[in-house]
This record gives sequence, C-alpha cells and structure tokens, in this order.
Amino acid sequence: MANYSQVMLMFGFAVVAMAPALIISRMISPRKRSNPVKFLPMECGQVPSGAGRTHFMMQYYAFILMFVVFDVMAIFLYAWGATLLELEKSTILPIIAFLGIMFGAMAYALNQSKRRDIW
Amino acid sequence: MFKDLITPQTANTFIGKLGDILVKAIDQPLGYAINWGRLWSLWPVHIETACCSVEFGAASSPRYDVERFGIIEAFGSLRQCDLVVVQGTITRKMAPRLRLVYDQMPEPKYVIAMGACAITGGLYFDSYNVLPGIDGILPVDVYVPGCPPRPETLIQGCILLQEKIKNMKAR
Amino acid sequence: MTAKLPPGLQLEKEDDKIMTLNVGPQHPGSGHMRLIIKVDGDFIVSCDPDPGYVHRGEEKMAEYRNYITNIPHLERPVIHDSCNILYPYVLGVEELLGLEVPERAKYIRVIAAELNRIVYTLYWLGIYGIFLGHSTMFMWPMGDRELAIDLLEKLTGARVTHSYFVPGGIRNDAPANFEDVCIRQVNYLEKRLRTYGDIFYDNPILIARTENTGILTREDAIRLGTTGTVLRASGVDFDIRTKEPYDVYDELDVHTNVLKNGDSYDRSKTPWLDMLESCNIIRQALEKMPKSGSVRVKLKPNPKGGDDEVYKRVESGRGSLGTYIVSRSKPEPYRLKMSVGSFRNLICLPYLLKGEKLGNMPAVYWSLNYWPVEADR
Amino acid sequence: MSDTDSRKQEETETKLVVEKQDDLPKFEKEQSNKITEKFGSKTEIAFVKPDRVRVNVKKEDILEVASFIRDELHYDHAESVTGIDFPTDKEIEVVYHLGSYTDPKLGRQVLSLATRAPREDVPNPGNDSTRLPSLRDIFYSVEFHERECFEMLGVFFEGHPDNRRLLLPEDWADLPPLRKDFKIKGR
Amino acid sequence: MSVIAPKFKLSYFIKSLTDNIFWIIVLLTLIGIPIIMIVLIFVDLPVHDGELVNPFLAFTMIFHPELAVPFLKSIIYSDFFKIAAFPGFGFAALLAAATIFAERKLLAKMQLRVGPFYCGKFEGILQLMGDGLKLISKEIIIPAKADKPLFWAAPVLFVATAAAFVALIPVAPGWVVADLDLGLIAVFAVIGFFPIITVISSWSANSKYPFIGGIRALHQMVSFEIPLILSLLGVTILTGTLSLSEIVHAQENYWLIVFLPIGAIVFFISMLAELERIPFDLPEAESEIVAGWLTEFSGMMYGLVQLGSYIKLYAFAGLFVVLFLGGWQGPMVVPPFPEEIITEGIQAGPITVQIAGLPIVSQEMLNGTLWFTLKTVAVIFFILIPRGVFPRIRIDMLLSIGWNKLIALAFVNMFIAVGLIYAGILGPGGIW
Repeated sequence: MANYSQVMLMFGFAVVAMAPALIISRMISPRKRSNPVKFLPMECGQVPSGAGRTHFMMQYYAFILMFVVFDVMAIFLYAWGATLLELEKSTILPIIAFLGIMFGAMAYALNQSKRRDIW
Repeated sequence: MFKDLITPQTANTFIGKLGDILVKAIDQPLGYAINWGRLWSLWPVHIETACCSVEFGAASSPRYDVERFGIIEAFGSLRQCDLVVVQGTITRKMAPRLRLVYDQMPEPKYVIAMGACAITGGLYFDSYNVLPGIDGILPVDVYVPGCPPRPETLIQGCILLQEKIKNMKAR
Repeated sequence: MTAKLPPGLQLEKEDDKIMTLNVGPQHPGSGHMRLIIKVDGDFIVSCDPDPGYVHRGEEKMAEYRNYITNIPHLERPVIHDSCNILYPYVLGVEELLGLEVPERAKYIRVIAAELNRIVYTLYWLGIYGIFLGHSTMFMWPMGDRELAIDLLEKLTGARVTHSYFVPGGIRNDAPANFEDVCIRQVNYLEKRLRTYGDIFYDNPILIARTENTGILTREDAIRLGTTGTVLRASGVDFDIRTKEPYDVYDELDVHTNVLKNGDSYDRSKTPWLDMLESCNIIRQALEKMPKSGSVRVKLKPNPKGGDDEVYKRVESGRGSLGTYIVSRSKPEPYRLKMSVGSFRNLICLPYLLKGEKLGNMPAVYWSLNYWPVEADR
Repeated sequence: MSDTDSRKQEETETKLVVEKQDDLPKFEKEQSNKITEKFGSKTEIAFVKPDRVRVNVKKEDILEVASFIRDELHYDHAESVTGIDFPTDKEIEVVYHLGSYTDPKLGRQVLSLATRAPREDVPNPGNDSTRLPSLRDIFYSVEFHERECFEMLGVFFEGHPDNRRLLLPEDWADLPPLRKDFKIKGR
Repeated sequence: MSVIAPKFKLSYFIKSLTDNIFWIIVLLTLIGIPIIMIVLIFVDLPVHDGELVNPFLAFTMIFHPELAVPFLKSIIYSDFFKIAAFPGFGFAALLAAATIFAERKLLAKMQLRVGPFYCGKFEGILQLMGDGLKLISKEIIIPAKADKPLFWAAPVLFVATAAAFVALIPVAPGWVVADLDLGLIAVFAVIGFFPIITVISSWSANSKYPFIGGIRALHQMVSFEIPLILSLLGVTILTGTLSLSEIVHAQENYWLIVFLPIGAIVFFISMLAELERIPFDLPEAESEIVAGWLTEFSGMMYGLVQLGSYIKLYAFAGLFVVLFLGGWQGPMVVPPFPEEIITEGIQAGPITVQIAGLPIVSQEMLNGTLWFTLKTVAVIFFILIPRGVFPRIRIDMLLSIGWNKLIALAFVNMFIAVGLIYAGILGPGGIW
C-alpha cells in the first residue's frame, strides 16, 4: 500500500511546490483594488448582466448519463482481461453475452440521446 | 527600562529600516528581472475598434511576424492580456466599452494608440460620432501615427514601448 | 413565406434556461460588432446583431466636402478594398459631371480593382481560418496577401489606402515595368491559391463542420436581398460585372461562380473561386490594355454637378456596392448614400443563426463575407 | 488630383462630354408605362434614364404601388433605402432602390421608388407626424435599411416589427444626424 | 516596495547582489540556525551507513570525496528525489516547458514564420522565462462573485493532479515514483479527476463563458474516457497484467503497436481530446467562447493551468510510449561504465583516488531514460502537429465520433487481442 501513498505524496508535493508561485505572485504584483469594475465577470466589454450560474442544460446530457453506466462496464472488462491468459477458452461466452446486452443498451441510449425533445 | 526601549514606535522604526534595507537590496535586481519579463511578453487584447485592425492583423503575418518580439496575436481573454492596441477610430458607442475592457484588465497594462484617428480623431475630426483621440479615456503610452500605420511602424511602436517598460516602475 | 422567416425576432420560449451571451465587441470571434445571442444549451434561440461600433458618419461628412475631397474618407470603411469602394462613387461623379474616361485608365482601374479584391478576400480568408481554429490558414493568406499589396503599392504608391481612382480616370499612370511584375506575381498567387484548396477546402474536418450549416435557400437569399458571394453561393447567378458591366468589363471574359447549396461551405468557397477568376481577369486585362495613352481628364476646380441624381453600383468582394448621389448644383453632394454589401448581408444573420449550434456561430457569421466597418460606415 | 493642381489649368481643358439622350430608352419606357397605365395620376415618373427609372408616389399609395412592382414587374429586393431631408419643402423623401435577381431582363435595371413624409422642425422620432408605411412585408430586405433610416432621419415606419436603434449609440439624444439642421463640429 | 528600477547597470547589479548575499547570510544565521536547532530537537535524523546524519556529518560527507558519492547516491535513490526531481515533477516540468517553446517554434515554422526570436539573443530561447516572469508579476484578479477558495485552489489542484499522473509513468527500469500493481486502473482514476477540477474552476468563476467552457470540457473529457479505457483493454489482454512496468517488460521483443494498431490510433485520438488540443480544443474555443474555462484566470493562475496542461501532455505521451511503443526498451547505446575506475580508481597524477559506490546510476537506467525520452519527444511532436493542420470541430461531432466510432473501434481492437491469444499466435506458446 506504500506505493499508493507515493501518488498522494507526489500530489502533495505539487501543491506545496506550486502554491508559493501564487503567493509570490500575490506579493510582487501590483494591486489596485480601487476599481470595482475590474472584479465584475468578464463579458466581452459589456457591463455584465444576468447570473453566471444558471439552470443550463446542454443537449448532450444523455452522454454523461451513459458514461456513468458504461464506465463501470469498461472497468469490469479489465478484471476479465487481466486474467484472460489463465482462464479457459469457454469463459469468453458469458463475456460475449454480457457485451451483447451492453451493446443493445448502448445502441438504445445513443438512439435516445439524439432526441432533442427530451433533453 | 528594557520596556522603554521596545515601544511600538521604535519597533516600527526598526522594522521600517530593515524593510528599507531589504528593498534596496532586492528591489533593483527584482525590478529589472520583472521589467525584462514584461517587455518580452506583451500580449495584446483582442479588441478591434476600427479599420487599423487590418494592419494590426498584417503585423502578425509571416512577413512582419510580431511574435519575434514575444507579442502573440489573437489572444482570447482580456484577463490574460497586458497591452491595448487601440486600432483606429473610437466612436461614442465604442468608448465606454473600450474603457471597460481597459478597466477589467489586470495590472500592469499598457496602451498603444494606433493610427491618426486614435491620436486626434484624424480624418474624422468633424464627425458627430467620433472622439477626438483617446487621451480622454485611456492613459496612452505610445502613439503610432499613420493612417493606417504600416506594420513596420506598429512594430517600432512596440519596441518604443519595450524601451519605456525598461525604465518603468516595476510595481 | 417559409418558416425560416418569422415576424421580427422574438424568442420561441422565454425561461430561465436561456442564457444571453454578448459576443463582442471584445471577443475573438466578433470583430467590430456585437451579437446578442441567446442560447438554450448548445442551440442558439435568437441572435440580434448590434452593429454601429465604427459608425463614423461618412454620409453626413460627405455633405460638407466637395467631390474631390470626399475621396480619402469614403475609402476608409474598407481600407483593404479601397479601390472597389471608391469605384461607384467615382463612376457616379463622372456621370454627374459628364466626364469621359480614357481607355487605358479604364483597364488600369479594372486591374487595380481585381487586385484589391484579392487583397480583401485573402484577408477575409485568413480571418475565416482563425475563426475555425485553423491558425495556419490565418498565416498563409496573410503572407501571400503582401504580394498583391506590393503590386498595388507599386501601382498607387500607398499600402492600403490608395485614393487611386479619381473622377475622370486614375491618379497616376502605371510604372514602366508594371505589366511584367504583375503577370509574374499573379501567376504565383494563383499557384498559391490552389494550394489553399488542398489544405483548407478539402480538409475533411472543415467540410464536416461547415456543410449543411446555416443554409440559405435560393428563395430566402433573393427575398432577403443578399448580395455578392452569399447570393451566388445560394444558386443565384448575379454578378454586376456581367449583368451591368461598368468600365471595360464587357470586353473581358468574366466567369461567374455559382454554387448551389447555400451552406457555410459554399459561402466560404465562392470567394476563393472568385479570387481565381480575378487572376484570370487581370491576365486578360493586361493583355488587352493599351500600352500608352492618357490616364485622366483634367477637371476644373470645385466641379459642380447639376440638379440631378445618380445611382451607380459595382461588384466588390463583399457584394454589390451602390452609391446614390443627389446633387443640387453645388460643389458638395446634397446627399450621398452608400449602399454597401456588408450591410445588406447582415440582415440574414439572425435568420441563419436561429436554431444553429453555438459552435457554428463563427463559421456562419464570417461566411457572410461581412466587414463590420463597412456596414457601419 | 488635388485642387491646387487643377486650379492652374484653364477651364478650356475640361472635357465635358454631355450627351443627353433625347430619345428615351425603350425597355425602361415600357416599364414606366406599365406603372402609369395601372395607377394613372397617382404616380409620377420623375425620370427615365438608361437602366434607371424613378417613380414618385404619395405615401398613401406606396404599399399598392410596391406590391404591383413586386408582383407584375418582378422586382424582388430592395438594394437600399435612402432618406433625404428637404427642410425648404418641409418634407423628408425616402427612396427605395429596387432591383431584381429572378428576371434576367431586369439585371441592369434599378427602379427608384420615392415617397415623401412630412417633416417637423422639432422632431420627436417615433411620436411625431413623420411617418411612412413600412415596405417590410413586401420587400423583406428593407428591414435593417428602414431601421437605419429611422434613426438617421427620424422617419417612423408603421408596421415595421423592429423599429429600434441600429447604428447610433444607445444614449443618443440629439437630432437625427442626417437632418440638414444637425450641424457637425466646426462647420 | 516601490522603487523605480532604473536602467540596468552592472555595477549596481553586483552591488545589490552582494547586498543580498550579505543579508541572506545575516538572516540565515540569526533566524535559520535557531530554527534548525528547534527542528533538530523534534525530528529524527536520517540514517546513512549506520550513522545518524547530523549536520556536521552531512557537511563532512559533501566535502569528502569518498563519502560524497554514496551520500549523493542515497539522496538520488530516496523517495523525495524521485518525487521532486527525476522521474517526477522536475523532469516533467522541464519537458513541459521545452514543449511549450518547441510548440511555438514549430507552429511558426509550419506557418512560414520565425516565431519567438529576439528574446534571449539566440532564437528566442529565453522567451518562456520572459513569459513566466511576466505572469508571476501580473496581478491576479478574483471576480467579486466568485467562490474564492475554490477559484484559488483550482489551478494548483490542476497541476497537482497532472503531477500525480506523472507519478505513475515508469521512465526506466525501477525508476518510477509509484510502481503499482494496478497502475493502469490508477491512471484511469487520476484522469477522472481532470473533469472535476475543470468543472469546479468554471463553476467557481461565476461567469458565463467559463461556465459554458466547463460544461463542454465535462462532456468532452467524460465521453472520451470510455474509448480511452476500452482502447487499452487489448494491452491488458495481451500482457495479462495491469502494472505499467510489467507491460513494458512484456514488450521486450515486439512493441504492442505492431499487434494493436487500431487501439493505438483510438488511444491517440482520445488522448488529443483529453488534452483539449486542436482539433478538440472546444473547451477553449476562442472564436466561440472567449477562452472557455480559462477566461477568468489571470496572471500566475493562467500560467499554472498552462504548466499543468503541458505536464499532462507529457504524461499522456509517456503513457502512450509505455503502452504501445515499448517504454524504455531499446538497443543498448550508452557505453558501459568504465570498469577500471571502480577497480583501480581515478589516477590524477601521483594520487589515486578510490571512490566507493560508483557507478551512481546503472547503464540500463541511462539507456532506458534515453530511449524513453526520445520516444516521448517523438510522440509529443505528433501531438503538436495537428494544431497547424486541422480546424476545430464541433461539440456534437466530437461526441458522435467518441461514442459511435471510437468505441466501436475500441471493441474491434479488443476482439483482435482476444483473437490473437485464442489463435495461439500470442500468449503462452506463441511468439510472445
């Protein structure tokens, strides 16, 4: 398990190494806080109007839902793939059945994802 | 008696002196380094105001290639830019927007007034919708005359600005 | 009337899902104007163009200047197409004052106008490339454009603002070896233009991205009064150079490029075909041009037009440019109206963008061959 | 050619080739005759030049005449809409330049359809008597041109769906700039 | 601190440098040594050769030639060095910086330009330094309505996640920060953090363009993760392992790209999409949504995001090399360490110095690093080229490519791998 902690150590090292960049930048950069316009959201030279965060839905939301399902499927295939050399040849049959079901589901989902009236 | 020595005033003076010494020690090399970085990395904001933008575009073409001087053309957001090249006439409709763009940019920022119209109003001195130069709304660093200026002239203006940045306050 | 033309620009539905985006004036994809775009997710619900950021009152200023001093500021709206934008004005003044232009001047005018069309269209092509994220297609046309600019500089003495056409001819004669240099440069330019076809117009991603987007049908193109490349990409064979030839265009063999589909791809391809055609025209004109002769007639100072009006139009890279001059026996025009192609094409932007995806906005917008400074005047 | 240069030249050098054609061009004459046949005294043919015809109508009749021009004469789009201020006549003239893409015979032709609206000395754009019927339903292409005409001269087009400001700044509170009594700086 | 920096003069510069050194020494002695004392009370000293390395010993070791090499060696083989310098952050950041510069020059050459030229006298090699100094001395603007802690944290987290990705890439045999049994799964886990950070940063900015850009980035990264994961299934099936080091070992004779070209292509395309590079740079599409999710980042924040994305580029290129191009495998080109230095010592005139602990790093490691770096640079080159060749595509085209075409191709690739094994060409008994 020590190895996994090294990934976290690397993560922590990058945080420790990069945070000073922001702090130094904050220290040596000129600051003029007197102008409230500067801190408005950037909107192409217009005075901003409306909220930045709204109920905003891309029409491709279906793909994100599909990701939730098929990501798990993909990782499950790894468990099979990593041990394929040790398994008997007949074990491919349930996997093919599993993939068949998944393909069907995926085809249906892709079909539904093109319908603009739902999303 | 020791308490008398360390009063807030004396501590303040001491720290102030220390700060002064530090400033003298590190400000000059640091300031030089910062200014050097700034002058080689002028990113112009993407705002076209009038017809001089044609020549501004030509300045980044292969023949003139302002990227040699570290100037990247067509940069996306104004938050990452530090140079406003006012490309020509400023109309009354554009002026508040230009000022807003300038205000929203992070410090330090520089302004190049490109073309006769941006300097004095130029050919449009008597038009009802044109400002007589942008001095009234922006602090201009370098004036590049011409109607429109050739790309070489714009590049020379950028070099003048680099010379100016070299001698500027670093912060 | 088809369903694509709603009365006015109302929203289909008004709720909190709709986000208003101000595209411009500080926006890498807007140019000198602002588009108020309402998006519902990835789809544009409505688009309201807001031009006028470079409105400089050219028409009002023209009423205070006489026919000669109007020339420099009337070409400023399109400085990289300054010969063509002056062309209808000069033709109109010539008709008002009753001037006959020498033959050599007419040919040189045509050459200058066609070269200028190449200069303009290459600039347009560069911007179209960078709008689609193709930065090489910005740099190559920008670099090759300098060759045509060099030719024009040799001819007129100025880099972009030429003020070359004057009532009664052209300002000065062509330099001695102009013909040789011109034919050489034009041949090279044509070779380069054909390579653009390989790297840009045949690019599978570009085709997939711009085909069938922003379709302007033939009926709509006529009804909306579009002009120039937009009109010809929609299948209407209309080019003022062939329909109402001015100067010596009737003696040259001008081929009109007409494409059928009217989508963004066709609209972006027509200017490129026009450039190739321009190379052809220049070669023909150089061949037929009288080798010597006067290039302008003398004007008396402060010429006055009669109690008359004149409407002249020419074909430029952006479409038909018309100039309407009302004269009331004074050295200054009583009213001068420039009917410019960009302003006429702007009207179809709301109709084209409605229902398009946001990613198509730059492709459709700039395929209209639109130069905001000209539209604002 | 600069002024100082030309001033040195004698007036005799000026070459004036004035060839006023006495016989009117045939095709254009036919066009104008069709309009006069249909509407009689309602319309006035101002001039018939090569490729150019100008028709003056009253503002009450303009919709009718425009529909006739579109349907019978096959002019299908407007190239420009020009407003001209005539302070001496107390009128503002609006000229529509009409062209045709569909009829190949009309490729050279531009028909000017002119009408006049009353002018007020103290304009209040949109709320005064300077009004004209909008041709937007007949020629779609006039939409932006009429908006421009509205803000530049203060002519309100009735029936236009979108009579908003187009080119001028949002805070413009002066006279409409293309009126003759609007003087620009230093002139 | 507001002093005019006047024209640069060497004498002033040297004077201020000496001033600096003086003050650094003074401050270190006055403040640093007491702090070290206090630290030493609480912290256990490292052990080297059965001895506690106290400061005295450490200084002795540095200046003693016989002790310096083992000491250096023990530092190099420590975890901290791995994380901070060689296979870890320092190496990646160096390659990333070189990539930024190379990209600008390469793009310029493709567009018949020169690119950065005058900064640093020779071909603009100091351009990046200039950009970095500019960015670090630039004001950072935090929008008033933004979610400030998240907005501050996002760039740092982005770099840190990219660094965690780098930690998994083996550079040479044994030279990897974290050699995991399930390395490939860990890679997918780390990749899964990028969309989250993107969405966090774009949401916290509270502005419209970053918001749209963030949502686009989410769609794009999430959709291309599935083809990315599935395209690597063939690698796992053929090698029978999930550890990246073992996958490299398995490619001793044949690179996997020979058997799985389709998988390599699918992985390369998904990689471009995950990296947000043209033609898939939709989250930063300039002409549509100003700079996408980077719109509100200013100054060093933008610099950090750029650094992070190029570190990510290096990591992906390294992953491609490890999985398909045989990692560090390659013919031995580094000459072996001269034996006589170990046995006889260095002869400097009359003196013969026997240095223990040489060689510091093995021949295999140097060779592996060389080949890995060469292959990675080649892959980075191929990642950079499309920027000058292709226009940007549209989000719906991107999604349909990802879901319809690439996933299908990834399954084709998987069945090719299974078929190779079951036909007996590869696997136990085959040519593997």
